[in-house]
Amino acid sequence: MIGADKTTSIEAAVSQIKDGNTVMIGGFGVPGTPFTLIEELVRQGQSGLTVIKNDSNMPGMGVDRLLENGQVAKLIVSHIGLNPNAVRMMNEKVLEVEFCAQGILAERIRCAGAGLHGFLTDIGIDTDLANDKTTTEIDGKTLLVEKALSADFALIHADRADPFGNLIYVGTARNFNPLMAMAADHTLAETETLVAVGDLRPEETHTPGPFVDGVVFLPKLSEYYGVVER
Amino acid sequence: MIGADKTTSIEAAVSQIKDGNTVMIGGFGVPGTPFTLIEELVRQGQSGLTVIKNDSNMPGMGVDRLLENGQVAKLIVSHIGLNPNAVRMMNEKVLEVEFCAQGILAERIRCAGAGLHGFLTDIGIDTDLANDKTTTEIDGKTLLVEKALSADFALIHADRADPFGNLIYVGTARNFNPLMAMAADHTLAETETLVAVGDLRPEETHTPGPFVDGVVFLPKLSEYYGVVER
Amino acid sequence: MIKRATDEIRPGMIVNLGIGLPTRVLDHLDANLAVCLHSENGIAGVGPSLSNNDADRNLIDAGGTYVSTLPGTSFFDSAVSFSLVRRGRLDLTVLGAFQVAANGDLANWKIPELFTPGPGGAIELAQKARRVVVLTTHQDKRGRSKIVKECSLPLTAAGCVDRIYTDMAVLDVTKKGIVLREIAEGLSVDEVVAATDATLIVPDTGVVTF
Amino acid sequence: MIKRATDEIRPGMIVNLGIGLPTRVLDHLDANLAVCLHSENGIAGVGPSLSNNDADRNLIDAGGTYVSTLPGTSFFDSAVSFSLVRRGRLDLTVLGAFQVAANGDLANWKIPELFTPGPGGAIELAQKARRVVVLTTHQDKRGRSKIVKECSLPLTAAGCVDRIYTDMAVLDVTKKGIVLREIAEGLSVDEVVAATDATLIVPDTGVVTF
Repeated sequence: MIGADKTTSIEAAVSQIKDGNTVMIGGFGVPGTPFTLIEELVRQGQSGLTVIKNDSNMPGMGVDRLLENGQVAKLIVSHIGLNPNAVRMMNEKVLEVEFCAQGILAERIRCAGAGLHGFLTDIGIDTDLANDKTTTEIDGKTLLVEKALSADFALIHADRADPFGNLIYVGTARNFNPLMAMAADHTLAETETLVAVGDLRPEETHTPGPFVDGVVFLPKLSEYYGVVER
Repeated sequence: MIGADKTTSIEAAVSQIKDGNTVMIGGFGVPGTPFTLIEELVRQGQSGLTVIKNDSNMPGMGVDRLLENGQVAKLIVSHIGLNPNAVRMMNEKVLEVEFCAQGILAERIRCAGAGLHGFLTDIGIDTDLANDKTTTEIDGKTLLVEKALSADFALIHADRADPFGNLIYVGTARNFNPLMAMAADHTLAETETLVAVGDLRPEETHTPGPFVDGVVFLPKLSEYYGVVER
Repeated sequence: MIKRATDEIRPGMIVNLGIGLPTRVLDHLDANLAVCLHSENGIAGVGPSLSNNDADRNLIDAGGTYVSTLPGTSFFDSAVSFSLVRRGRLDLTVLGAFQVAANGDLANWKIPELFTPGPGGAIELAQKARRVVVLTTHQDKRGRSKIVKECSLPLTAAGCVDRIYTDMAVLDVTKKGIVLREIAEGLSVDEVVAATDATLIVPDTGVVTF
Repeated sequence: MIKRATDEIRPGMIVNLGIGLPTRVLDHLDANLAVCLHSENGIAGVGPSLSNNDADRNLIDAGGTYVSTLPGTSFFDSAVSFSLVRRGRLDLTVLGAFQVAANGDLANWKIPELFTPGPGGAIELAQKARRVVVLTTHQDKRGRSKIVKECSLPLTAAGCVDRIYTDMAVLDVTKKGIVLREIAEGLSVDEVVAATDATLIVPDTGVVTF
């Protein structure tokens, strides 16, 4: 036998998150965003959160629900252009926003997931994003020091999962999910399909079970997951 | 249509490698080692190579064939314990050996594949391996600077491939292969099975085609690939 | 100008088309051209866009358009996606712009106090694609030239742009400055020069009309 | 001593067993124990070892033994494999040793001028597993104690070892030094102390026999 059954109720899973925690949330636009875990976090109302996500979703869904509910103190993100609420809150200084180049955000998260402390890159070196960063040199080339970005919790959306926490993603719903699943102290995954241990082939698993702490089965998908009309 | 047909003869593929080149070779023990590409490199006889590989295989096979043929000037490796020839050549100083902690070797290769310059870690900080390395600090913690490890060529073994260079690995034959496939200037993959473009599912591809430059189909596997009797 | 920019895309290339105007290059591309479109949210081999009725809810490009797969498409995570960009595997990117300067500097992610969408993937695309092409209107909505002597807006990347396609002209960024290569039908060289803040080099060999 | 070390492995753990003696802990483990064995060449969920006749040529553990899968096994690349180790997801590692020092220093990768197999995965396992246990003969082939005051050989990791299982004793590495917990049947405390280079702390509560 391979290990623990990590299936859990959504209430119990999300109630582990405390005020002031840092929470990474998977997804790029709609695909891969764990809307149901986010809604439970809205319902429970933890506040003062630092949220790490690629984007701030669109108004009325996902991260925006946390923003409008006043639960987010700081957002670490690569793009908020599709969410005027986030842009406004940033301009009004009720929300602190830290921008990262998208691939650097991905790497900072991965770096934490890899148990490393930081990495050296020339990306962004001529931009405002370099302003408050330490530099160092390798072979005479000046490089920025980018720090690993960990979190207390990662909220992940999987297409399929088994009770041990092996996860599979589909299409472009993969994006930041496998990176965040490795990077946080506690990883909570919602899944559209829950299969028995042994039903996923060892080669096809995207996130190995040892990285996952809780698996929440979604018996029904809310409208958030559907095709966006715009 | 998605792109070029990268299938090529093994002679043409390997003849691109020049004396003095740095060559990364996939594999951990037998699984994933591209024995056929290595044999062609032995046949063509390029010399003064720097070889980057997890291990030096066992006597009479894989990297050892390059060693005994006098083609390797330097080996960057994590473990040579199963190859007394390599240990002897190192002790006799006819072979320069640079040891890396295994996961740090993997990360240095991945770092190059990610187009980054280096990373910061506390791994190995109290060991001889730290002796010639630069250190830096993050938040008061002393860390080693590990440099990205690239190569002129990567030699990869895949289970399945399509002509665009999408690669799939099986079992523990994955190991360093997907990392090296991304890290080198030119990536040459041998494959046990060549399928038509479109026969691999987008979700199951381990190495995306854009990283691969040449695909060599193996019509027959030599005995090197078999179960090792010992 | 969108049609004009399709010439950039040649068989065998790996190409990333930025959000907005650049994505529309697709509509003018020969469907049989052997090109691999990369989208930074994790696809190599982006297929034709789909209507909402035909859409797969889990398959979008980085701009949020529902897309399809092709034979040979692969999906990967965001770290692999930008590894492909930074490792130099991208032959070409086509990006939008707020401003492009005479030295090839690009600004397209931040208008302080007004609109800061964030950099998204643009910094890495601009810094690391082997060829960087900008596709943009020649002037902004208030009639100000986007081709400027120096960027007043925060940079996305310095000295990165190779060529600019606008509704008025095709321009090459060279070491000596911006060279006017082509002008849109119905415009004169003087009109384009007058509409441009940056000093344009007009070659003795003349300027083609597109 | 191998059997004795199986007590370390509890339900729900993620465990890495080093090459050699440590791997043999498997032979004494209850097959129904819910434990996930990690091997650094890219498996979580290593199943029972297989004879050459039953072997899959593409499925070995890091020591080269042919192994099998279990329901729930996953394969991954070497970067993910060590991410799991360095990120602290490994509850326990059992390692071999050339020397263990009174302060928990471990040496197991290099005997200068004589035998340098290389570190393999040992440095990361020793530095980052939540609990590090050493399984080794008490003395080397020439009868010298492997439990030493200070390591004379190059270190694998400093102060990393929590517990040592040998053919003579079970020892805990504490801030005050090495505490003798258990001795093998047929041996006296004095015999174990005499066979050990490091100073052993013998608790007043006594020493159990195993």
